[in-house]
Amino acid sequence: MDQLNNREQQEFQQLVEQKQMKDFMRLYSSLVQRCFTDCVNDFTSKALSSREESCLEKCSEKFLKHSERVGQRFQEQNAALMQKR
Amino acid sequence: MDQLNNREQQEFQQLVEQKQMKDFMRLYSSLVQRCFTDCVNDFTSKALSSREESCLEKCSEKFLKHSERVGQRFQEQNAALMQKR
Amino acid sequence: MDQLNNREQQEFQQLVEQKQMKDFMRLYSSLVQRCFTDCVNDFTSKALSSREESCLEKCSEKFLKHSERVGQRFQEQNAALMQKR
Amino acid sequence: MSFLGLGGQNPNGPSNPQKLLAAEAELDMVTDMFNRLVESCHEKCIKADYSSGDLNANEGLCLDRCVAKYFDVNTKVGEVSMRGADGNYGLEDT
Amino acid sequence: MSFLGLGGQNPNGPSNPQKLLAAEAELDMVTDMFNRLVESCHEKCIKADYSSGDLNANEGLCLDRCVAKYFDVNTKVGEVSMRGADGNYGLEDT
Amino acid sequence: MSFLGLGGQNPNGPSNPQKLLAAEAELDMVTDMFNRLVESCHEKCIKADYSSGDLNANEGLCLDRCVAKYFDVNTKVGEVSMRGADGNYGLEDT
Repeated sequence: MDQLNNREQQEFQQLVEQKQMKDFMRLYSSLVQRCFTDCVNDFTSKALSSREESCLEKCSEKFLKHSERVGQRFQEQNAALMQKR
Repeated sequence: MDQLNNREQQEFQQLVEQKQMKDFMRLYSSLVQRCFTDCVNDFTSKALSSREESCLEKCSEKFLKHSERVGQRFQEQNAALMQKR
Repeated sequence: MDQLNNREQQEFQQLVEQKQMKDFMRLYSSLVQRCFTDCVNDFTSKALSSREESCLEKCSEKFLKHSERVGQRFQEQNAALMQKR
Repeated sequence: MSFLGLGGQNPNGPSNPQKLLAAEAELDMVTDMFNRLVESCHEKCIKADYSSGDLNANEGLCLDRCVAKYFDVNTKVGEVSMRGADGNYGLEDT
Repeated sequence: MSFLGLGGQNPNGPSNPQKLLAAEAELDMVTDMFNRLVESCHEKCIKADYSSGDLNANEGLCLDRCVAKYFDVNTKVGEVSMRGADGNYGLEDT
Repeated sequence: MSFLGLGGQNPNGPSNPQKLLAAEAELDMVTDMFNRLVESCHEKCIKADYSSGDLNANEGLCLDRCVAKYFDVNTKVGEVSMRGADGNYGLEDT
Protein backbone atom coordinates (compact mmCIF):
# COMPACT_ATOMS: atom_id res chain seq x y z
CA MET A 1 0.00 0.00 0.00
CA ASP A 2 2.85 2.46 0.77
CA GLN A 3 3.69 2.47 -2.93
CA LEU A 4 0.60 4.58 -3.67
CA ASN A 5 0.95 8.32 -2.86
CA ASN A 6 -1.31 10.05 -0.27
CA ARG A 7 -3.99 11.12 -2.69
CA GLU A 8 -4.07 7.72 -4.33
CA GLN A 9 -4.30 6.05 -0.95
CA GLN A 10 -7.30 8.22 -0.13
CA GLU A 11 -9.06 7.34 -3.36
CA PHE A 12 -8.10 3.73 -2.88
CA GLN A 13 -9.56 3.79 0.64
CA GLN A 14 -12.92 4.97 -0.76
CA LEU A 15 -12.78 2.17 -3.28
CA VAL A 16 -12.06 -0.35 -0.54
CA GLU A 17 -15.09 0.83 1.42
CA GLN A 18 -17.40 0.52 -1.57
CA LYS A 19 -16.07 -2.95 -2.28
CA GLN A 20 -16.44 -4.02 1.35
CA MET A 21 -20.07 -2.96 1.23
CA LYS A 22 -20.65 -5.09 -1.87
CA ASP A 23 -18.58 -7.91 -0.47
CA PHE A 24 -20.56 -7.91 2.75
CA MET A 25 -23.80 -8.07 0.79
CA ARG A 26 -22.54 -10.91 -1.38
CA LEU A 27 -21.54 -12.85 1.70
CA TYR A 28 -24.98 -12.24 3.19
CA SER A 29 -26.74 -13.44 0.02
CA SER A 30 -24.65 -16.56 -0.03
CA LEU A 31 -25.51 -17.22 3.62
CA VAL A 32 -29.23 -16.96 2.83
CA GLN A 33 -28.86 -19.26 -0.17
CA ARG A 34 -26.84 -21.87 1.65
CA CYS A 35 -29.14 -22.11 4.66
CA PHE A 36 -32.19 -22.12 2.42
CA THR A 37 -30.69 -24.99 0.40
CA ASP A 38 -29.63 -26.99 3.46
CA CYS A 39 -32.68 -26.42 5.71
CA VAL A 40 -35.79 -25.92 3.56
CA ASN A 41 -37.07 -29.00 1.78
CA ASP A 42 -40.79 -29.14 2.43
CA PHE A 43 -42.96 -27.33 -0.10
CA THR A 44 -46.34 -28.64 1.02
CA SER A 45 -46.82 -25.40 2.95
CA LYS A 46 -45.73 -21.80 2.43
CA ALA A 47 -44.83 -21.24 6.08
CA LEU A 48 -41.55 -22.36 7.61
CA SER A 49 -41.99 -25.36 9.92
CA SER A 50 -40.54 -25.18 13.43
CA ARG A 51 -38.00 -27.76 12.36
CA GLU A 52 -36.91 -25.60 9.46
CA GLU A 53 -36.77 -22.54 11.73
CA SER A 54 -34.50 -24.31 14.16
CA CYS A 55 -32.24 -25.57 11.38
CA LEU A 56 -32.01 -22.05 9.91
CA GLU A 57 -31.05 -20.63 13.29
CA LYS A 58 -28.16 -23.04 13.70
CA CYS A 59 -27.12 -22.87 10.07
CA SER A 60 -26.86 -19.05 10.17
CA GLU A 61 -25.04 -19.00 13.49
CA LYS A 62 -22.60 -21.57 12.26
CA PHE A 63 -22.04 -19.82 8.95
CA LEU A 64 -21.33 -16.54 10.74
CA LYS A 65 -18.81 -18.18 13.05
CA HIS A 66 -17.36 -20.01 10.08
CA SER A 67 -16.86 -16.87 7.99
CA GLU A 68 -15.47 -14.98 10.99
CA ARG A 69 -12.87 -17.66 11.62
CA VAL A 70 -11.96 -18.00 7.97
CA GLY A 71 -11.71 -14.20 7.75
CA GLN A 72 -9.24 -14.10 10.65
CA ARG A 73 -7.06 -16.85 9.25
CA PHE A 74 -7.20 -15.25 5.81
CA GLN A 75 -5.90 -11.96 7.18
CA GLU A 76 -3.12 -13.69 9.09
CA GLN A 77 -2.00 -15.65 6.04
CA ASN A 78 -2.23 -12.55 3.88
CA ALA A 79 -0.15 -10.54 6.35
CA ALA A 80 2.47 -13.31 6.44
CA LEU A 81 2.55 -13.34 2.64
CA MET A 82 3.08 -9.55 2.53
CA GLN A 83 6.07 -9.78 4.86
CA LYS A 84 7.81 -12.39 2.78
CA ARG A 85 7.88 -10.04 -0.23
CA MET B 1 -37.89 5.40 -3.71
CA ASP B 2 -39.70 8.64 -2.74
CA GLN B 3 -36.83 9.39 -0.37
CA LEU B 4 -34.57 10.27 -3.30
CA ASN B 5 -35.16 13.73 -4.85
CA ASN B 6 -36.22 14.16 -8.51
CA ARG B 7 -32.76 14.41 -9.95
CA GLU B 8 -31.54 11.47 -7.94
CA GLN B 9 -34.56 9.44 -9.03
CA GLN B 10 -33.72 10.20 -12.65
CA GLU B 11 -30.11 9.11 -12.25
CA PHE B 12 -31.25 6.09 -10.28
CA GLN B 13 -33.66 5.19 -13.08
CA GLN B 14 -30.80 5.16 -15.59
CA LEU B 15 -28.84 2.95 -13.25
CA VAL B 16 -31.79 0.58 -12.94
CA GLU B 17 -32.02 0.28 -16.72
CA GLN B 18 -28.33 -0.52 -17.08
CA LYS B 19 -28.58 -3.11 -14.35
CA GLN B 20 -31.69 -4.66 -15.88
CA MET B 21 -29.81 -5.05 -19.15
CA LYS B 22 -26.96 -6.84 -17.39
CA ASP B 23 -29.36 -8.82 -15.25
CA PHE B 24 -31.30 -9.97 -18.30
CA MET B 25 -28.08 -11.10 -19.95
CA ARG B 26 -26.96 -12.97 -16.85
CA LEU B 27 -30.30 -14.74 -16.70
CA TYR B 28 -29.96 -15.65 -20.36
CA SER B 29 -26.45 -17.05 -19.87
CA SER B 30 -27.62 -19.11 -16.94
CA LEU B 31 -30.49 -20.48 -19.04
CA VAL B 32 -28.04 -21.55 -21.75
CA GLN B 33 -25.74 -23.16 -19.20
CA ARG B 34 -28.50 -25.00 -17.37
CA CYS B 35 -30.10 -26.46 -20.49
CA PHE B 36 -26.70 -27.37 -21.91
CA THR B 37 -25.84 -29.19 -18.67
CA ASP B 38 -29.19 -30.98 -18.43
CA CYS B 39 -29.71 -31.89 -22.10
CA VAL B 40 -26.34 -32.37 -23.81
CA ASN B 41 -24.40 -35.47 -22.83
CA ASP B 42 -23.28 -37.06 -26.04
CA PHE B 43 -19.91 -35.94 -27.35
CA THR B 44 -19.41 -38.58 -30.04
CA SER B 45 -20.66 -36.03 -32.59
CA LYS B 46 -20.43 -32.25 -32.88
CA ALA B 47 -24.02 -31.82 -34.04
CA LEU B 48 -26.97 -31.78 -31.65
CA SER B 49 -29.04 -34.97 -31.88
CA SER B 50 -32.79 -34.69 -32.38
CA ARG B 51 -33.24 -35.95 -28.86
CA GLU B 52 -30.99 -33.20 -27.50
CA GLU B 53 -32.83 -30.62 -29.63
CA SER B 54 -36.16 -31.67 -28.23
CA CYS B 55 -34.85 -31.62 -24.67
CA LEU B 56 -33.39 -28.13 -25.19
CA GLU B 57 -36.69 -26.87 -26.53
CA LYS B 58 -38.60 -28.03 -23.46
CA CYS B 59 -35.87 -27.03 -21.05
CA SER B 60 -35.77 -23.45 -22.37
CA GLU B 61 -39.54 -23.10 -22.46
CA LYS B 62 -39.80 -24.39 -18.93
CA PHE B 63 -37.00 -22.16 -17.66
CA LEU B 64 -38.64 -19.10 -19.19
CA LYS B 65 -41.99 -19.92 -17.60
CA HIS B 66 -40.20 -20.69 -14.37
CA SER B 67 -38.33 -17.38 -14.24
CA GLU B 68 -41.47 -15.46 -15.25
CA ARG B 69 -43.46 -17.01 -12.40
CA VAL B 70 -40.68 -16.55 -9.87
CA GLY B 71 -40.29 -12.94 -11.04
CA GLN B 72 -43.99 -12.24 -10.44
CA ARG B 73 -44.00 -13.78 -6.97
CA PHE B 74 -40.79 -11.97 -6.14
CA GLN B 75 -42.33 -8.62 -7.00
CA GLU B 76 -45.46 -9.36 -4.97
CA GLN B 77 -43.43 -10.38 -1.92
CA ASN B 78 -41.17 -7.37 -2.32
CA ALA B 79 -44.15 -5.01 -2.56
CA ALA B 80 -45.67 -6.57 0.57
CA LEU B 81 -42.36 -6.13 2.38
CA MET B 82 -42.20 -2.44 1.38
CA GLN B 83 -45.65 -1.79 2.80
CA LYS B 84 -44.84 -3.29 6.17
CA ARG B 85 -42.05 -0.78 6.71
CA MET C 1 -16.79 -3.56 -34.52
CA ASP C 2 -16.58 -1.39 -37.66
CA GLN C 3 -19.91 0.15 -36.69
CA LEU C 4 -18.23 2.14 -33.92
CA ASN C 5 -16.31 5.25 -35.06
CA ASN C 6 -12.56 5.66 -34.45
CA ARG C 7 -12.85 7.40 -31.11
CA GLU C 8 -15.41 4.92 -29.88
CA GLN C 9 -13.21 2.07 -31.01
CA GLN C 10 -10.33 3.52 -29.01
CA GLU C 11 -12.44 3.84 -25.87
CA PHE C 12 -13.86 0.41 -26.47
CA GLN C 13 -10.35 -0.99 -26.81
CA GLN C 14 -9.45 0.38 -23.35
CA LEU C 15 -12.58 -1.19 -21.97
CA VAL C 16 -11.65 -4.52 -23.54
CA GLU C 17 -8.23 -4.43 -21.89
CA GLN C 18 -9.68 -3.71 -18.45
CA LYS C 19 -12.16 -6.53 -18.86
CA GLN C 20 -9.49 -8.95 -20.05
CA MET C 21 -7.50 -8.21 -16.91
CA LYS C 22 -10.51 -9.01 -14.73
CA ASP C 23 -11.42 -11.98 -16.86
CA PHE C 24 -7.93 -13.40 -16.57
CA MET C 25 -8.05 -13.03 -12.79
CA ARG C 26 -11.44 -14.69 -12.58
CA LEU C 27 -10.16 -17.59 -14.64
CA TYR C 28 -7.16 -17.87 -12.36
CA SER C 29 -9.34 -17.89 -9.22
CA SER C 30 -11.54 -20.57 -10.67
CA LEU C 31 -8.46 -22.65 -11.49
CA VAL C 32 -7.28 -22.40 -7.87
CA GLN C 33 -10.72 -23.32 -6.56
CA ARG C 34 -11.18 -26.27 -8.89
CA CYS C 35 -7.80 -27.84 -8.19
CA PHE C 36 -8.20 -27.22 -4.47
CA THR C 37 -11.58 -28.95 -4.55
CA ASP C 38 -10.37 -31.87 -6.65
CA CYS C 39 -6.97 -32.47 -5.03
CA VAL C 40 -7.07 -31.44 -1.37
CA ASN C 41 -9.07 -33.68 0.92
CA ASP C 42 -6.88 -34.34 3.93
CA PHE C 43 -7.21 -31.88 6.79
CA THR C 44 -5.25 -33.79 9.42
CA SER C 45 -2.25 -31.60 8.59
CA LYS C 46 -1.81 -28.00 7.45
CA ALA C 47 0.91 -28.84 4.93
CA LEU C 48 0.19 -30.19 1.46
CA SER C 49 1.11 -33.88 1.15
CA SER C 50 3.32 -34.96 -1.74
CA ARG C 51 0.30 -36.72 -3.21
CA GLU C 52 -1.70 -33.52 -3.11
CA GLU C 53 1.21 -31.58 -4.61
CA SER C 54 1.46 -33.98 -7.51
CA CYS C 55 -2.30 -33.87 -8.10
CA LEU C 56 -2.25 -30.05 -8.04
CA GLU C 57 0.55 -29.98 -10.58
CA LYS C 58 -1.36 -32.12 -13.05
CA CYS C 59 -4.67 -30.47 -12.34
CA SER C 60 -3.27 -26.98 -13.06
CA GLU C 61 -1.43 -28.08 -16.17
CA LYS C 62 -4.51 -29.78 -17.48
CA PHE C 63 -6.77 -26.83 -16.67
CA LEU C 64 -4.42 -24.46 -18.50
CA LYS C 65 -4.34 -26.68 -21.58
CA HIS C 66 -8.08 -27.10 -21.31
CA SER C 67 -8.80 -23.37 -21.17
CA GLU C 68 -6.32 -22.68 -23.97
CA ARG C 69 -8.03 -25.19 -26.25
CA VAL C 70 -11.52 -24.02 -25.34
CA GLY C 71 -10.37 -20.41 -25.93
CA GLN C 72 -9.17 -21.26 -29.44
CA ARG C 73 -12.33 -23.09 -30.41
CA PHE C 74 -14.41 -20.30 -28.91
CA GLN C 75 -12.68 -17.71 -31.09
CA GLU C 76 -13.10 -19.83 -34.20
CA GLN C 77 -16.79 -20.36 -33.57
CA ASN C 78 -17.26 -16.69 -32.76
CA ALA C 79 -15.50 -15.65 -35.97
CA ALA C 80 -17.67 -18.05 -37.98
CA LEU C 81 -20.78 -16.58 -36.33
CA MET C 82 -19.70 -13.03 -37.20
CA GLN C 83 -19.29 -13.93 -40.89
CA LYS C 84 -22.77 -15.40 -41.16
CA ARG C 85 -24.35 -12.08 -40.17
CA MET D 1 -33.29 -6.49 3.92
CA SER D 2 -34.03 -2.74 3.76
CA PHE D 3 -34.75 -1.24 0.35
CA LEU D 4 -33.88 2.39 -0.19
CA GLY D 5 -34.64 3.51 3.33
CA LEU D 6 -32.27 6.41 3.01
CA GLY D 7 -33.95 9.60 4.33
CA GLY D 8 -33.48 12.77 2.18
CA GLN D 9 -35.84 15.77 2.15
CA ASN D 10 -35.32 18.52 -0.47
CA PRO D 11 -36.95 17.12 -3.61
CA ASN D 12 -35.02 19.10 -6.24
CA GLY D 13 -31.56 19.66 -4.77
CA PRO D 14 -28.40 18.44 -6.49
CA SER D 15 -27.95 14.70 -6.60
CA ASN D 16 -25.94 13.17 -3.77
CA PRO D 17 -23.40 10.58 -4.97
CA GLN D 18 -23.30 9.00 -1.49
CA LYS D 19 -27.02 8.27 -1.62
CA LEU D 20 -26.85 7.03 -5.18
CA LEU D 21 -24.04 4.66 -4.27
CA ALA D 22 -26.10 3.32 -1.38
CA ALA D 23 -29.11 2.95 -3.67
CA GLU D 24 -26.95 1.14 -6.20
CA ALA D 25 -25.62 -1.21 -3.53
CA GLU D 26 -29.17 -1.99 -2.45
CA LEU D 27 -30.23 -2.59 -6.04
CA ASP D 28 -27.29 -4.94 -6.53
CA MET D 29 -28.31 -6.85 -3.46
CA VAL D 30 -31.92 -7.29 -4.57
CA THR D 31 -30.70 -8.41 -7.99
CA ASP D 32 -28.27 -10.88 -6.48
CA MET D 33 -31.00 -12.23 -4.22
CA PHE D 34 -33.35 -12.62 -7.18
CA ASN D 35 -30.76 -14.51 -9.23
CA ARG D 36 -30.00 -16.88 -6.36
CA LEU D 37 -33.70 -17.38 -5.74
CA VAL D 38 -34.33 -18.30 -9.39
CA GLU D 39 -31.52 -20.84 -9.17
CA SER D 40 -32.48 -22.27 -5.77
CA CYS D 41 -36.16 -22.66 -6.57
CA HIS D 42 -35.31 -24.27 -9.90
CA GLU D 43 -33.30 -26.85 -8.00
CA LYS D 44 -36.02 -27.46 -5.41
CA CYS D 45 -39.06 -27.54 -7.71
CA ILE D 46 -38.20 -28.34 -11.34
CA LYS D 47 -37.46 -31.90 -12.40
CA ALA D 48 -34.70 -32.22 -14.98
CA ASP D 49 -36.50 -34.77 -17.16
CA TYR D 50 -38.13 -32.16 -19.43
CA SER D 51 -40.94 -34.34 -20.74
CA SER D 52 -42.92 -31.14 -21.32
CA GLY D 53 -42.16 -27.43 -21.76
CA ASP D 54 -44.93 -26.47 -19.34
CA LEU D 55 -44.83 -26.07 -15.61
CA ASN D 56 -47.25 -28.62 -14.17
CA ALA D 57 -49.57 -27.73 -11.29
CA ASN D 58 -47.26 -29.20 -8.67
CA GLU D 59 -44.25 -27.32 -9.96
CA GLY D 60 -46.14 -24.03 -10.07
CA LEU D 61 -47.40 -24.43 -6.52
CA CYS D 62 -43.96 -25.46 -5.36
CA LEU D 63 -42.46 -22.30 -6.91
CA ASP D 64 -45.00 -20.02 -5.20
CA ARG D 65 -44.19 -21.54 -1.83
CA CYS D 66 -40.48 -21.58 -2.58
CA VAL D 67 -40.45 -17.81 -3.16
CA ALA D 68 -42.47 -17.16 0.00
CA LYS D 69 -40.14 -19.33 2.04
CA TYR D 70 -37.05 -17.71 0.55
CA PHE D 71 -38.26 -14.33 1.78
CA ASP D 72 -38.92 -15.78 5.23
CA VAL D 73 -35.45 -17.31 5.31
CA ASN D 74 -34.02 -13.93 4.35
CA THR D 75 -35.81 -12.30 7.30
CA LYS D 76 -34.84 -15.05 9.70
CA VAL D 77 -31.18 -14.99 8.71
CA GLY D 78 -31.22 -11.19 9.02
CA GLU D 79 -32.43 -11.52 12.61
CA VAL D 80 -29.73 -14.00 13.55
CA SER D 81 -27.07 -11.80 11.92
CA MET D 82 -28.25 -8.72 13.83
CA ARG D 83 -28.19 -10.61 17.10
CA GLY D 84 -24.68 -11.79 16.25
CA ALA D 85 -23.57 -8.24 15.42
CA ASP D 86 -24.12 -7.20 19.05
CA GLY D 87 -22.56 -10.38 20.37
CA ASN D 88 -19.20 -11.94 19.69
CA TYR D 89 -19.49 -12.85 16.02
CA GLY D 90 -20.69 -11.29 12.81
CA LEU D 91 -20.25 -11.24 9.08
CA GLU D 92 -16.61 -10.58 8.52
CA ASP D 93 -15.07 -8.76 5.55
CA THR D 94 -11.78 -9.53 3.86
CA MET E 1 -26.54 -13.60 -29.47
CA SER E 2 -25.78 -10.47 -31.51
CA PHE E 3 -22.31 -8.95 -31.25
CA LEU E 4 -21.98 -5.22 -31.77
CA GLY E 5 -24.71 -4.94 -34.38
CA LEU E 6 -25.31 -1.34 -33.46
CA GLY E 7 -25.45 0.81 -36.63
CA GLY E 8 -23.49 4.12 -36.55
CA GLN E 9 -22.14 5.94 -39.62
CA ASN E 10 -19.81 8.97 -39.13
CA PRO E 11 -16.43 7.41 -38.42
CA ASN E 12 -14.81 10.29 -36.50
CA GLY E 13 -17.66 11.97 -34.61
CA PRO E 14 -17.70 12.33 -30.83
CA SER E 15 -18.05 9.08 -28.92
CA ASN E 16 -21.57 8.08 -27.99
CA PRO E 17 -21.88 6.84 -24.37
CA GLN E 18 -25.10 4.97 -25.23
CA LYS E 19 -23.30 2.91 -27.87
CA LEU E 20 -20.31 2.29 -25.63
CA LEU E 21 -22.60 1.07 -22.87
CA ALA E 22 -24.29 -1.29 -25.29
CA ALA E 23 -20.90 -2.50 -26.52
CA GLU E 24 -19.80 -3.02 -22.94
CA ALA E 25 -22.94 -5.00 -22.15
CA GLU E 26 -22.31 -7.18 -25.19
CA LEU E 27 -18.69 -7.70 -24.18
CA ASP E 28 -19.78 -8.69 -20.67
CA MET E 29 -22.17 -11.20 -22.14
CA VAL E 30 -19.55 -12.83 -24.36
CA THR E 31 -17.17 -12.99 -21.39
CA ASP E 32 -19.81 -14.51 -19.16
CA MET E 33 -20.65 -17.06 -21.84
CA PHE E 34 -16.97 -17.97 -22.23
CA ASN E 35 -16.51 -18.47 -18.49
CA ARG E 36 -19.56 -20.69 -18.24
CA LEU E 37 -18.45 -22.63 -21.30
CA VAL E 38 -15.00 -23.27 -19.79
CA GLU E 39 -16.68 -24.57 -16.65
CA SER E 40 -19.36 -26.65 -18.39
CA CYS E 41 -16.97 -28.31 -20.83
CA HIS E 42 -14.54 -29.07 -18.02
CA GLU E 43 -17.36 -30.88 -16.24
CA LYS E 44 -18.43 -32.79 -19.35
CA CYS E 45 -14.99 -33.73 -20.72
CA ILE E 46 -12.25 -33.72 -18.09
CA LYS E 47 -11.93 -36.59 -15.63
CA ALA E 48 -10.95 -35.52 -12.10
CA ASP E 49 -8.40 -38.27 -11.59
CA TYR E 50 -5.44 -36.22 -12.91
CA SER E 51 -3.14 -39.13 -13.69
CA SER E 52 -1.46 -36.88 -16.26
CA GLY E 53 -1.16 -33.14 -16.89
CA ASP E 54 -1.93 -33.59 -20.58
CA LEU E 55 -5.25 -33.64 -22.35
CA ASN E 56 -5.59 -37.07 -23.91
CA ALA E 57 -6.99 -37.48 -27.44
CA ASN E 58 -10.49 -38.27 -26.19
CA GLU E 59 -10.60 -35.24 -23.94
CA GLY E 60 -9.36 -32.94 -26.70
CA LEU E 61 -11.96 -34.22 -29.16
CA CYS E 62 -14.65 -33.98 -26.51
CA LEU E 63 -13.73 -30.32 -25.86
CA ASP E 64 -13.91 -29.42 -29.55
CA ARG E 65 -17.37 -30.90 -29.82
CA CYS E 66 -18.40 -29.43 -26.52
CA VAL E 67 -17.63 -25.89 -27.69
CA ALA E 68 -19.43 -26.45 -31.01
CA LYS E 69 -22.47 -27.80 -29.20
CA TYR E 70 -22.46 -24.95 -26.68
CA PHE E 71 -22.73 -22.47 -29.55
CA ASP E 72 -25.60 -24.46 -31.06
CA VAL E 73 -27.37 -24.55 -27.72
CA ASN E 74 -26.93 -20.78 -27.47
CA THR E 75 -28.58 -20.33 -30.88
CA LYS E 76 -31.36 -22.78 -30.12
CA VAL E 77 -32.16 -21.19 -26.75
CA GLY E 78 -32.14 -17.77 -28.42
CA GLU E 79 -34.78 -18.96 -30.90
CA VAL E 80 -37.04 -20.33 -28.18
CA SER E 81 -36.67 -17.09 -26.18
CA MET E 82 -37.58 -14.94 -29.21
CA ARG E 83 -40.64 -17.05 -29.90
CA GLY E 84 -41.61 -16.66 -26.24
CA ALA E 85 -41.14 -12.88 -26.38
CA ASP E 86 -44.00 -12.59 -28.88
CA GLY E 87 -46.15 -15.03 -26.97
CA ASN E 88 -47.20 -15.04 -23.36
CA TYR E 89 -43.91 -15.58 -21.57
CA GLY E 90 -40.41 -14.24 -21.67
CA LEU E 91 -37.30 -13.61 -19.62
CA GLU E 92 -38.45 -11.54 -16.71
CA ASP E 93 -36.37 -8.94 -14.85
CA THR E 94 -36.46 -8.21 -11.14
CA MET F 1 -0.58 -13.61 -5.97
CA SER F 2 1.04 -10.16 -5.68
CA PHE F 3 -0.77 -7.49 -3.67
CA LEU F 4 -0.21 -3.87 -4.63
CA GLY F 5 3.38 -4.28 -5.72
CA LEU F 6 3.12 -1.27 -7.99
CA GLY F 7 6.16 1.01 -7.53
CA GLY F 8 5.44 4.78 -7.37
CA GLN F 9 7.65 7.38 -5.64
CA ASN F 10 6.37 10.98 -5.23
CA PRO F 11 4.05 10.79 -2.22
CA ASN F 12 1.77 13.79 -2.95
CA GLY F 13 1.60 14.01 -6.73
CA PRO F 14 -1.69 13.81 -8.64
CA SER F 15 -3.42 10.44 -8.53
CA ASN F 16 -2.66 8.08 -11.38
CA PRO F 17 -5.78 6.36 -12.79
CA GLN F 18 -3.65 3.54 -14.25
CA LYS F 19 -2.30 2.65 -10.81
CA LEU F 20 -5.70 2.92 -9.18
CA LEU F 21 -7.15 0.60 -11.81
CA ALA F 22 -4.39 -1.91 -11.13
CA ALA F 23 -4.97 -1.58 -7.37
CA GLU F 24 -8.68 -2.10 -7.93
CA ALA F 25 -8.06 -5.19 -10.03
CA GLU F 26 -5.84 -6.60 -7.30
CA LEU F 27 -8.46 -5.83 -4.65
CA ASP F 28 -11.10 -7.57 -6.74
CA MET F 29 -8.88 -10.60 -7.02
CA VAL F 30 -8.27 -10.86 -3.28
CA THR F 31 -12.01 -10.47 -2.66
CA ASP F 32 -12.85 -13.12 -5.20
CA MET F 33 -10.30 -15.46 -3.68
CA PHE F 34 -11.72 -14.86 -0.20
CA ASN F 35 -15.28 -15.59 -1.33
CA ARG F 36 -14.25 -18.81 -3.03
CA LEU F 37 -12.21 -19.82 0.01
CA VAL F 38 -15.20 -19.29 2.35
CA GLU F 39 -17.29 -21.49 0.06
CA SER F 40 -14.66 -24.20 -0.48
CA CYS F 41 -13.75 -24.54 3.20
CA HIS F 42 -17.42 -24.66 4.15
CA GLU F 43 -17.82 -27.60 1.81
CA LYS F 44 -14.72 -29.36 3.09
CA CYS F 45 -15.18 -28.78 6.84
CA ILE F 46 -18.78 -28.04 7.85
CA LYS F 47 -21.32 -30.86 8.09
CA ALA F 48 -24.80 -29.91 6.88
CA ASP F 49 -26.66 -31.52 9.78
CA TYR F 50 -26.74 -28.38 11.95
CA SER F 51 -27.31 -30.08 15.29
CA SER F 52 -25.64 -27.07 16.91
CA GLY F 53 -24.93 -23.44 16.00
CA ASP F 54 -21.35 -23.73 17.22
CA LEU F 55 -18.26 -24.82 15.37
CA ASN F 56 -16.97 -27.92 17.13
CA ALA F 57 -13.25 -28.41 17.76
CA ASN F 58 -12.79 -30.60 14.69
CA GLU F 59 -14.49 -28.14 12.41
CA GLY F 60 -12.45 -25.24 13.76
CA LEU F 61 -9.19 -27.08 13.28
CA CYS F 62 -10.25 -28.20 9.83
CA LEU F 63 -10.97 -24.56 8.87
CA ASP F 64 -7.56 -23.37 10.06
CA ARG F 65 -5.82 -26.01 7.98
CA CYS F 66 -8.16 -25.44 5.07
CA VAL F 67 -7.20 -21.73 4.86
CA ALA F 68 -3.48 -22.55 5.14
CA LYS F 69 -3.76 -25.15 2.40
CA TYR F 70 -5.78 -22.83 0.17
CA PHE F 71 -2.94 -20.31 0.28
CA ASP F 72 -0.43 -23.03 -0.56
CA VAL F 73 -2.56 -24.18 -3.46
CA ASN F 74 -2.69 -20.59 -4.69
CA THR F 75 1.10 -20.38 -4.63
CA LYS F 76 1.55 -23.78 -6.27
CA VAL F 77 -0.91 -23.02 -9.05
CA GLY F 78 0.79 -19.67 -9.61
CA GLU F 79 4.12 -21.47 -10.13
CA VAL F 80 2.68 -23.89 -12.64
CA SER F 81 0.99 -21.02 -14.53
CA MET F 82 4.24 -19.04 -14.69
CA ARG F 83 6.13 -22.02 -15.99
CA GLY F 84 3.37 -22.49 -18.58
CA ALA F 85 3.56 -18.84 -19.62
CA ASP F 86 7.12 -19.35 -20.85
CA GLY F 87 6.29 -22.63 -22.45
CA ASN F 88 3.61 -23.52 -24.95
CA TYR F 89 0.45 -22.99 -22.94
CA GLY F 90 -1.01 -20.41 -20.61
CA LEU F 91 -4.21 -18.85 -19.33
CA GLU F 92 -6.07 -17.74 -22.41
CA ASP F 93 -8.46 -14.80 -22.60
CA THR F 94 -11.60 -14.63 -24.69
